[in-house]
Amino acid sequence: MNEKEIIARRVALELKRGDLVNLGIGLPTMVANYLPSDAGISFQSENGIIGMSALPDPGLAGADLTDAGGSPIGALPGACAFDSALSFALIRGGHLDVTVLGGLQVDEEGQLANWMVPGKMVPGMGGAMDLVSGAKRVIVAMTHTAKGAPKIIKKCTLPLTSVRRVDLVVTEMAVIQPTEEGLVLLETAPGVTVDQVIAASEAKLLIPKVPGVMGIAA
Amino acid sequence: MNEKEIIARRVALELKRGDLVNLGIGLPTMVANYLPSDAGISFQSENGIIGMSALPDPGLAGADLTDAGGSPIGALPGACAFDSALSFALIRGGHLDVTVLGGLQVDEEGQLANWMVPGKMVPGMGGAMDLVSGAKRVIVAMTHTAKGAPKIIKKCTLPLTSVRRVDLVVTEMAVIQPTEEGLVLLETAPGVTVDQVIAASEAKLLIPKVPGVMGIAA
Amino acid sequence: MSKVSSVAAAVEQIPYGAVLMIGGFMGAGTPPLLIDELVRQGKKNLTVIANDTARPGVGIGKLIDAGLVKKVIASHIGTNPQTQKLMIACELEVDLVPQGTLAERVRAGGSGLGGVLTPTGVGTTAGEGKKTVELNGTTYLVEEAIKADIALISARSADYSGNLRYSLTSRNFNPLMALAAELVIAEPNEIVPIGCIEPDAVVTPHVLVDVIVAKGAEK
Amino acid sequence: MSKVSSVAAAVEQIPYGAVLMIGGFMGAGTPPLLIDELVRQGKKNLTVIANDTARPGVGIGKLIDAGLVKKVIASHIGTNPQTQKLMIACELEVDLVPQGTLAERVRAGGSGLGGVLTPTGVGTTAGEGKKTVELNGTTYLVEEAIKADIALISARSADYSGNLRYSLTSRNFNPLMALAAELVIAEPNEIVPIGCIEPDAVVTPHVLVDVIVAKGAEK
Repeated sequence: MNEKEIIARRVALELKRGDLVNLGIGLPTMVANYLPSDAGISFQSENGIIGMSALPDPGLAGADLTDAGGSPIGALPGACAFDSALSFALIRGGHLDVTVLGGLQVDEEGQLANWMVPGKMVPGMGGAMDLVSGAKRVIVAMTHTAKGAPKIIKKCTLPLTSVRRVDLVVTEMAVIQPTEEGLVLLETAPGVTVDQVIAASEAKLLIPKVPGVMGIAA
Repeated sequence: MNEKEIIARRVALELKRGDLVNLGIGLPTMVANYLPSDAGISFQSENGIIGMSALPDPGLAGADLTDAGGSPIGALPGACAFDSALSFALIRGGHLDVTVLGGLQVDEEGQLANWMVPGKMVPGMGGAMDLVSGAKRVIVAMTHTAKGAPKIIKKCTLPLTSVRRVDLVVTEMAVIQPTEEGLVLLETAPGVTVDQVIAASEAKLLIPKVPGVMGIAA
Repeated sequence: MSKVSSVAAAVEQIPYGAVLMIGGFMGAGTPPLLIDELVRQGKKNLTVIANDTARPGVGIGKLIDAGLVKKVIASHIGTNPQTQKLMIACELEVDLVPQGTLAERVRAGGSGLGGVLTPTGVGTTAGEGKKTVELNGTTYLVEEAIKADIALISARSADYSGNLRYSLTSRNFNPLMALAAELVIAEPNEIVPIGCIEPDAVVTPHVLVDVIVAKGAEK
Repeated sequence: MSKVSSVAAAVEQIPYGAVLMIGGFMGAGTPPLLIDELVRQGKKNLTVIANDTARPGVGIGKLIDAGLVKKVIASHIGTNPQTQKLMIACELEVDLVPQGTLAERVRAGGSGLGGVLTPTGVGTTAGEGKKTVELNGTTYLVEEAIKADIALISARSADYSGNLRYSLTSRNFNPLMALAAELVIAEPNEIVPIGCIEPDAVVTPHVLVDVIVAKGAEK
């Protein structure tokens, strides 16, 4: 099981029946693979649909039904389509239960930077700023380090996505909950020690007496 | 021909092919009666439809298709329905070519009061404030006086509907165009003299050398 | 878990003194069964946010007749003499809002916006006491978002998940109010199986609807 | 007078240096014939307001490839390396706007609102230099309305009067942009007789649409 799969399987456990969920492009999209089809979770794509599904077969694509990355998708019974204003009314208005996004940095205040590296990569924020400002729960799904450098740091050096504190950070090494007091190490991945997580993080981590072992969806 | 009919027939001449028009409840609604069916004018009702028509027969009413007064109406081919936000986006956003409204007072600055008489009648502004603020042309259709008292006055004493200067005032006696310089008497009704109009108005009227005679739609 | 509920059970969830948004325009698009049940259960001290109070005996007018309403936020009450009479007698508080502004305030409340900037009402009594913002030489009123505890809306069709579509001028404020309340109770003319409203025809996404009332429902 | 026009004649109306809104999201819902014709006619110095610039060779990406664009106002350019390359070389000005904010700014421009108050972007670079308004202890950015000279939109169906309906995720920014430009040019997949789109299915009212392009049109 590779890093991304560990992360996606753990995030899947956070989603509850009835939730409206937005999965970011890339790693977060994998989360849907680890949910049973009868999980009762609705997925929104910010380009204007609730009820998206994986394309059952490449031959069954339609040009007018795509995900936020422009790839063809399918629709489940009960799917509904809408314009970009309503799509973000749902996101900003507190109707979205969970957003799962990638991250470049998360800091001790729980703030996220995930949309640009000045001078190097300026893709634009797309929907990320609205998603982080507006979703009821924000889950960051990212690798714990990038080329060996910590991504969980004291203070974000990259431009922030939002000043809002995210709710949970899931990496291949740990589950971390940002709180008013700081970053709480909730769980470590199977085979990973608390000391290893601390060593791979620049930010100070608050360690409960007994951190749990990270669950992983079947 | 009664006062209201004279007013409605004159206002009808102001509407051009391709116009989107909103007619207020009451007298303004009568304007539609004096337009040929092939006039190429679209009517909007602010409760959410373009393409309304008179009900062809009382037996053909539907509870879900009403005008802004709650009375059943019909729909023409090409009619479209929308919510109140889009309805007022059309009104406020400059997409409405003409609004025809009743009036209680119009003053020398061309400002209109038409939505309340403090202590006596407080119906609410409904859509009037948006209509007067947003329509490309505002035509006030009203009787020249109320129980003998002038309604075209120096300065509105009733609460304003908008600070915007209206574009035309049509009464049973005259057609008056508010301008930056003041109220210009454009036309007098057949059989009505300039002096009679002046006597029935409190506001100062600017009199061109030869005011026209008021046209009246067939 | 099914969202379908009896009218009675749905209205039992509404506390005395609730802030309600109620769809409709002069009665068209106002949920009839929910209104009658509010009267039957005698839910008092309501604040009603709606376009108008219709006429006595019609739509929201029935709530006024029954003396259940403490405060009305509306654009127009001129067609209901009873509303005006109670207002003048100071037995009913009435807050009048331009219709387009009311629509935007409800939409903003449901969309996570703090409010909108509108030219409507500048320089009139509707602008009194409100913040203004100047942009490019134009003055706009800051019109604040508005929300409610509960929205009562009507629809042409619902599917069992809660997707809604509307009919003609009965649409009016209903889709906006479906965004702007903690609890959304919808009264459709019909309930159809999930998948029977095509995605493009859905106006209100199912995730916004909490309860669907049906005449014969058991609960 | 018919609104139907050939693609070539419609694009001839677009001046060099025009400010264009173009519907679509990663190419889906971007009018394909209008884009190709803009390239064929070599309309230069365009300002493009759109969600994204898709990919090289796709949708708005074709305008970037052809060097026709002077400025882009968009939420995302990460999928188009050519856009990023030109931006870094200072040959293309790029103004990045959060996607939900872009949608609201376009909608506000078309709705006569001066702008909206949004919490999105407060405390980030997206909020730099912008006015703020405090309401009930929350800080909101004042995000100003935006308009265009011309909107190029795609639709699933038009009737001959210009009523439009859209298809699935190709809807995206199209109905918003139809509100917000002086001239609206629509490219539908099909044109049907007036009266053949039921009133409730119309998303963009015909009064907003000035030109309907069709492949075989004479003019």
